[in-house]
Amino acid sequence: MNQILTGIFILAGSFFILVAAIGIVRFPDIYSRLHATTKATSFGILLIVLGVALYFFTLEVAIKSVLILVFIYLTAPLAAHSISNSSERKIK
Amino acid sequence: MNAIALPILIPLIMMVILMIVRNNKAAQWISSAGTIALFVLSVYLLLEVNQKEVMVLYLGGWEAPFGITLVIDRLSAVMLSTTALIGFAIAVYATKFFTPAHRESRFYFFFFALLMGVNGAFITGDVFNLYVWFEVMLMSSFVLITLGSKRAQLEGAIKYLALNLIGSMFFLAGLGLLYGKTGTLNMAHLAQILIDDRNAILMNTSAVLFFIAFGIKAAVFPLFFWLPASYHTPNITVSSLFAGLLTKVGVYALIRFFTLFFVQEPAFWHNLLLVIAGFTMVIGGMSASIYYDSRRILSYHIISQIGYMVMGLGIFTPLAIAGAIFFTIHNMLAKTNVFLVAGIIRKLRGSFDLKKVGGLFNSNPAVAVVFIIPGLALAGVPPVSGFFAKFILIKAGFDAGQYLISGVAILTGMLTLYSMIKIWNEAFLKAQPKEYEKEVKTRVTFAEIFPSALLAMASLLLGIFASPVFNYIMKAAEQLSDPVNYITSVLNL
Amino acid sequence: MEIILAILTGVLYTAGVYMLLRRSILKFIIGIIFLSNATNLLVFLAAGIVQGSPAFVDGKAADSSLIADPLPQALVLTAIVIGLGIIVFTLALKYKYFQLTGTDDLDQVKQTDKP
Amino acid sequence: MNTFLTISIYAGFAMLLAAFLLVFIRLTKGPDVSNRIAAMDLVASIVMAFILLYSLLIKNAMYFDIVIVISLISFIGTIGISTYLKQKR
Amino acid sequence: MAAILLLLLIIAFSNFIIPRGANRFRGIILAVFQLVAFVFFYQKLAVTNAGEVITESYRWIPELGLNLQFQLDGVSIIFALLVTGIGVLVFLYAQAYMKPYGHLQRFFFFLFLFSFAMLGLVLSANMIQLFIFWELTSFLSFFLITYFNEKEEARAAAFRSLFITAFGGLSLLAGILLIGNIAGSYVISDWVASAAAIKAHSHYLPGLLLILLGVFTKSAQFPFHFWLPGAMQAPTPVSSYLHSATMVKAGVFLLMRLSPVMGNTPEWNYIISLVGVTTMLIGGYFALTQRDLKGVLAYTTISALGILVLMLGIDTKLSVKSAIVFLLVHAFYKATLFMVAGFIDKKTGTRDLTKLGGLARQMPVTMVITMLALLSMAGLPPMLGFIGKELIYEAKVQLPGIASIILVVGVLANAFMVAVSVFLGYKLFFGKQGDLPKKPDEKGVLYLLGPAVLVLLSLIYGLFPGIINRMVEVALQVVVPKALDIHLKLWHGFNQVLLLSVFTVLIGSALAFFVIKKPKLLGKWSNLNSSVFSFSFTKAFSNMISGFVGFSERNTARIQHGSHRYYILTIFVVTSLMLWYQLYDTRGWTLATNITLQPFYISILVAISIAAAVFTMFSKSRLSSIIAMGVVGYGLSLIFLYYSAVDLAITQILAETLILVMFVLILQKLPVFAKLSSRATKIRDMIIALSFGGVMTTLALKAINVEFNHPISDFFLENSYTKAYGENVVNVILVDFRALDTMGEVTVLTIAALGVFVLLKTRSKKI
Amino acid sequence: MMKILLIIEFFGFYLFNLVKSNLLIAYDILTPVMRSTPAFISIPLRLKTDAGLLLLSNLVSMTPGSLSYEITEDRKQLVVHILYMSSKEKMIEDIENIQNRILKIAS
Amino acid sequence: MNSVILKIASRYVRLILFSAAIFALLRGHNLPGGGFIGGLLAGLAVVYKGFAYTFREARQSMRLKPEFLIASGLSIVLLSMIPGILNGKNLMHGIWYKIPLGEAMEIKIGTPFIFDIGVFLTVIGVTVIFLLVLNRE
Repeated sequence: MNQILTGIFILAGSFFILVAAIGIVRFPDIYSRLHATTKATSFGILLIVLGVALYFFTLEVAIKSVLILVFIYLTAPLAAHSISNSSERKIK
Repeated sequence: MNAIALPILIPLIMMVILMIVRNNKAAQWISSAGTIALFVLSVYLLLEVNQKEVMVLYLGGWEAPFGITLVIDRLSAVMLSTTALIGFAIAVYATKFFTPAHRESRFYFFFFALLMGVNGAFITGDVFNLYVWFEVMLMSSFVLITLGSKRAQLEGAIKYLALNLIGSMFFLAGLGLLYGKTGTLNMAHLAQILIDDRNAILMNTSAVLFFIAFGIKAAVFPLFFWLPASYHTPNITVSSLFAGLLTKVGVYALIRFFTLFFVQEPAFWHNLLLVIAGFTMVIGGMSASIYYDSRRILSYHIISQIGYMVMGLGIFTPLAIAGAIFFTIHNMLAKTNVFLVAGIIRKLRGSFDLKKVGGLFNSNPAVAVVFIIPGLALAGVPPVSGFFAKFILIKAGFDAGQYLISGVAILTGMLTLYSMIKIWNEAFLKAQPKEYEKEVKTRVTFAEIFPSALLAMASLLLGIFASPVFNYIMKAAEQLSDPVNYITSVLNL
Repeated sequence: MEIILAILTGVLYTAGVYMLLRRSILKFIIGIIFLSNATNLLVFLAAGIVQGSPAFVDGKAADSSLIADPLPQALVLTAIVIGLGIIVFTLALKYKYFQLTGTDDLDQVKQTDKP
Repeated sequence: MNTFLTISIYAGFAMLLAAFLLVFIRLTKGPDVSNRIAAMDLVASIVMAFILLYSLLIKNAMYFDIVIVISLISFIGTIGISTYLKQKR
Repeated sequence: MAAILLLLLIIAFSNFIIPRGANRFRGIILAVFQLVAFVFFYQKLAVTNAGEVITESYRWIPELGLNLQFQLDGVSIIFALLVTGIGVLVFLYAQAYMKPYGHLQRFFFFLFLFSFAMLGLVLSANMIQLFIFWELTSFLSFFLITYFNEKEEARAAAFRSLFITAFGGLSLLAGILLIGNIAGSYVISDWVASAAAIKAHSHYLPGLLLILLGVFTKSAQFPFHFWLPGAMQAPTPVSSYLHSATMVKAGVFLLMRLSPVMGNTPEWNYIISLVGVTTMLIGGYFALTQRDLKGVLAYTTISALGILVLMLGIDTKLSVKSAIVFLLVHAFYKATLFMVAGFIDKKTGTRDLTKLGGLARQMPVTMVITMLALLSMAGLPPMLGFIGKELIYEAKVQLPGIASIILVVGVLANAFMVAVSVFLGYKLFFGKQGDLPKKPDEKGVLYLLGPAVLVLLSLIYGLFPGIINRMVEVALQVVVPKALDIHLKLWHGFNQVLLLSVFTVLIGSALAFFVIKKPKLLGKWSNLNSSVFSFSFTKAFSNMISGFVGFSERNTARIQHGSHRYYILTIFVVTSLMLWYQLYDTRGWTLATNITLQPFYISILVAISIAAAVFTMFSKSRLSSIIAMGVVGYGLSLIFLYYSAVDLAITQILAETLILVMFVLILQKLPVFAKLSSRATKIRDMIIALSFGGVMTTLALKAINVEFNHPISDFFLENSYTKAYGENVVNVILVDFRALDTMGEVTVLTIAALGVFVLLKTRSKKI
Repeated sequence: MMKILLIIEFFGFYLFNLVKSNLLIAYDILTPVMRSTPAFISIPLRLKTDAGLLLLSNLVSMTPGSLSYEITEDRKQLVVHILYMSSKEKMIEDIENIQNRILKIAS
Repeated sequence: MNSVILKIASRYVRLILFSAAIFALLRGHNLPGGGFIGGLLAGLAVVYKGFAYTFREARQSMRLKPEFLIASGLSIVLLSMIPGILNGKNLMHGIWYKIPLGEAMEIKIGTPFIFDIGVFLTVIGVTVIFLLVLNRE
């Protein structure tokens, strides 16, 4: 059961990352692209981490998973912010 | 036995101290004391190894092929002592010629770093550890060459750095292949494995990579470009230090590797070495003849004389190897010394350009004496050290039937002589040119001339008491050409 | 599988050498980095590679033939760190050079070889 | 490890690779540096996902550490380059 | 013997201890020590005359066959006596002569050391030791010639002499080594013992040629003679010593020494005779055309050396004997003449023969001495010179084969000598006096003491040749074992030889008459000569040197061209070539594994890394290429990760990021890429890069192909936990098994950090 | 006690927004038509603490259609980039909502 | 960069980076990590501060001078060799002290670990110097 859940999580996570990748290609300008990358990738990673943690299901892995998620959710918006802030501001 | 590691640890301790000490004077005294300690230590090791043949230290207590092993055999010991002596001379010399030596440029820090690298390279018995020491040496020499940040220095440093870095890469690649083939890094263990292994398809490629790497460090013929491009740019203290130590480490590594374990295809390697030696000698000597800048002349001479050392290795009889070692020691002392004297000339006459200086023989005979001894030694004039070095090599060449290379070696002596006479004539005999008379100073302090005098004395003693030295070196060479003793001592068989 | 890694090594070497031969200082440094990466990879490859079993032991007797060889890893690690130091120094050097001379063209670096 | 999981791992790999290729298009196309950095950021995420999947594949939880490190590091790289870009303007 | 040498050495160095204030006695003190040495050897004369050989031996470097071995036999004692005897006189003379000049300590030191070196040379029984002294004389002569160091000509002349003689010295060394290898020893007596073997060996001719090169350069034989006239730039005492007893005689000495070893073969005879004859003729001819008094003497020395070499080359007992006698003759008169020349120079202020003249009144004693010496030089009775010349003629006459040619040339050369003597004698003392810078007088006993003694000796020996008979006999026995008995006599009676002598004198006088009567013609002749012959040697030499320097310059410009990229290129080309050669050499291996793309994700990863690397190569934007470089780095770290190197992967990522950040930091301060290289260059670079990449790929494949064995890593894996208490083996290796590496690595980082700090922190002026 | 509840509620809210925003993005990306009408808006800030500001800006980035662009120097305004301009008022409302929640927790 | 958002995040990011670094150092002997990795991570914390504020501020706010860090790191490396020598073993011989914690647990502290700490400190100092100096102007 666990494994199936893991599989689903993984598939979903990968899917969101793929979506982000498609987004970065398809969106017309840098800000929109950042919308795609920030949200979708973080979420994708979140899902995958959950899946993997579910698979191993030990305390250590759980702690590490939480750490990873905290890091990512702390840093991803910051990165997006700094990229957007650095690029040429085209629309007001 | 832990004393074996001290040639590495003392410089490290000095480095730590010098990072904290900011006072220039204090740094000078501390550094001189440190080099003296190194010298005493290395002499102790030299005497010790004379008794024990091979001294081994298993670092961390991990037995031979497993941990890092520090090995001192006769060759290492003699190289260590020479290095320490030169180190002492330079440390004293820098107090007068490298100003401000410590506070701004931290010369002494990098100086000890260089010594650490050089010493480490001499005493390590592990291939990768050798790489690390090479890098320590390289890194500190990069910094030393740029101290002062003049444009020429930076240009020289760029070339120096580029070519040497490439050399390091080759070293690492060769090391990787070596490890992949044998699964070990300990030199003795490698030798033990490779002696039985006659048709290794990887060995020679690995040897090629090592050869190129060491060739670049040692500045042999098609790989020497970095040396003339950079050696004349930094402060003369640094130039002297480099002249004495750097290329010789390359030669040392060549000797070590090609006697200990790259012995599979002697015909190919020895002929290659001989050809390269010939070209190195002649081209170095030739190029030196066209310059009027003393440092450039001497830089090209370094190349030329590397040729002799490689020649000794290429002939590959015990006598020839002994000759190469003798030559290396002699050259370390004499070469450093002439560079030091070039610095003194600069101080007294304001230029390295021989056309702008003169009259030193009459005004400063002491300087003349400390130049003439190493100068004659380099030219191979008896009874100073250089003669014996060349004599041994040429004799070995004749004994081995290598007439061509011996002839080249003899004729190259003329080129060296030409340059030495040029320096002597221009800087010492000729009257100071009128238009540069303003620069003239005549006072030389004791501290300025002391290092040169020390090294000159060493050259002279090396010549006069050539017998014990030669005996020692001959034993070293025998140890090298028959490494069984080395292998058994290191591996504790 | 290893063949493609060997090709990667070759490509990295090619790229490194090609970049080294360019005139721009920056490209030169990139070349050095490629070269050092390539060398690290070569060392890593030459020592034999095992997938999926890192060199960790937990007291129990381990079947060493299945575990990756830790030594080349340590070697390459050391080499990477050393390379880092050297590359940063190179960067600083080239930067200083540029500051002094206002050029980053390596063909201008000829002064010291003029007689 | 049952079949579904295996299949989903490989499917995950495939999707990630597809993502990687797409990002690579953006990386090469640009048009300006900001876009490339964004792409790089995404690459880092893909790599993290990759490693996670791989750790699942070989059943070794150790690889989590690397993910932590990458998450920290890629972020700093991104910030570094964008800082540079901002200064340049 | 060694003791006396050591004494001389110590005395030489103690020159620097003797204070400057003692300059008034310096020469005299030194002369006393020379006298001590002379007396020492004189006492030994009795021993050697008995045919005994005194040897002494001290170990120096026995392993190389290099010991201090001394041998005093018939030949060496003659030389030793000459060196020390003339040394005494030269030092006395120098005391007077050098008074007005400075740096006397230095001068006397060199001069004394010079005599020490020459003495050591003639006493050497070991050839290597002989070589050492040989080189020592070359170098000391350099220092002596450059005594007037601010004179350009002196330096040039000294350079010539040193260069030529050192070249000869090196070739001598090669010869000695070659022959020594045949004989298995460097001791001269061993050589004599194995003379037959040496002569039969295939290395005989090269060895002989090499040694002869040394001899000819040292003894100023044609075509190396031109350094000798230059050497007269030295102060006169030096010239006097150098021409008469030391330096140039070293070559003659060596010929005598080697005659029993290598002599008596056609090669020996023909080569040496030919060179000797040529030199003799050329020396005589040029002597007549000089205007400088010392120049005249220098060329007569060349001529005399030619005679000596010729005699030794002929290598019959008679000729050798004549050589020995002539050696003495020449030493006596040449030292005398040089000292006198110096005296005249001092007193009149010039050495120009066109100005000198009519000194008979002002310098009567000088005249007598000079006349006697000139008689000896011309080979006229009652001087020793006559005996010498008679012997030479006799030797030539008795020679079969090419005797006639040699005889004719010999007579001509001697006629030149006669002419020179007559000319000098007449011109100096009776000719017309020109404007002399100084008014001559004859004060200074020390000046004339030496010449007087020598001339007297020459006269006494000429009159009573029996005194030296035994000495010569013994020497002859050394050079040519089983000597012929020819007693020295002043009067041989009327014979063919005497006729020749008379003939010579006649021609010579005629020549001299011609020269004296037509001084203008002499001038023209001299000019002609200087344009055709005289300077051409010196000039050729300097042309050769400058030609060589030019050649080197062009070559250096080609090799050390300064272009940074081409240096790198060269290195890679060389490496590629060697590696390809090695691969070719070991072709024959086959790749065991096939190409597989499993698992696909890693393959694609690698492919992407490759793509990124290629992209970096051609990218025109700086930042993109750096980012692509980062991609490669990360790709690499994933590969490490995949192949179970976790720590490595983390480090790689960290390092890569750090580098990336640094790049970016620096980037804003560096200019954009310019499109600098031409297309052709790019293609060439690409080819080189590809060839290198290709060879490295093959290497990597080969490396993969080798089966692995990891004796060491197994140990690490086994002991990491049990003995080093660590589960992470890589870390345990780093901090425990191979902690020294880590220490070194940390040191590198430290140095780099401080280096960057110092480099960027210190401000430097913009150049 | 209240606080914990609030935090849990906040967490749920956050998760909900997360999922929602991702689905929205995915939908937009995967459907062939791009409907984005990007714009910048600025929102007055009432939060003062670093932690609060950080939380807010991160959350804004994670909520659908908005991305925090910058906080002005005086920390009075948060500039947000919006993907779908049509719903500007709703957007401001959403963000104010978040801000209120954070303020509640902080108080 | 001078972005308020980055500044407000600075403290937390650095805290995380530092703790990750210490974590990596402490576990290094048994799990991935070690002095280098830890040191580089900690160095990156300073980098972050430099980016968020300016590098000058970052340097001024450092309590320990980077050079002092390096010097102390090297000293610790050297000091870690002393216990081995005092025990009469070869240089760099690992000496371990076991500190029991309760029944089954124990903490082992050995000279290699101290060595690693030295490496850690040095690497931090080096990274910081690199960044600060390259950014000075």
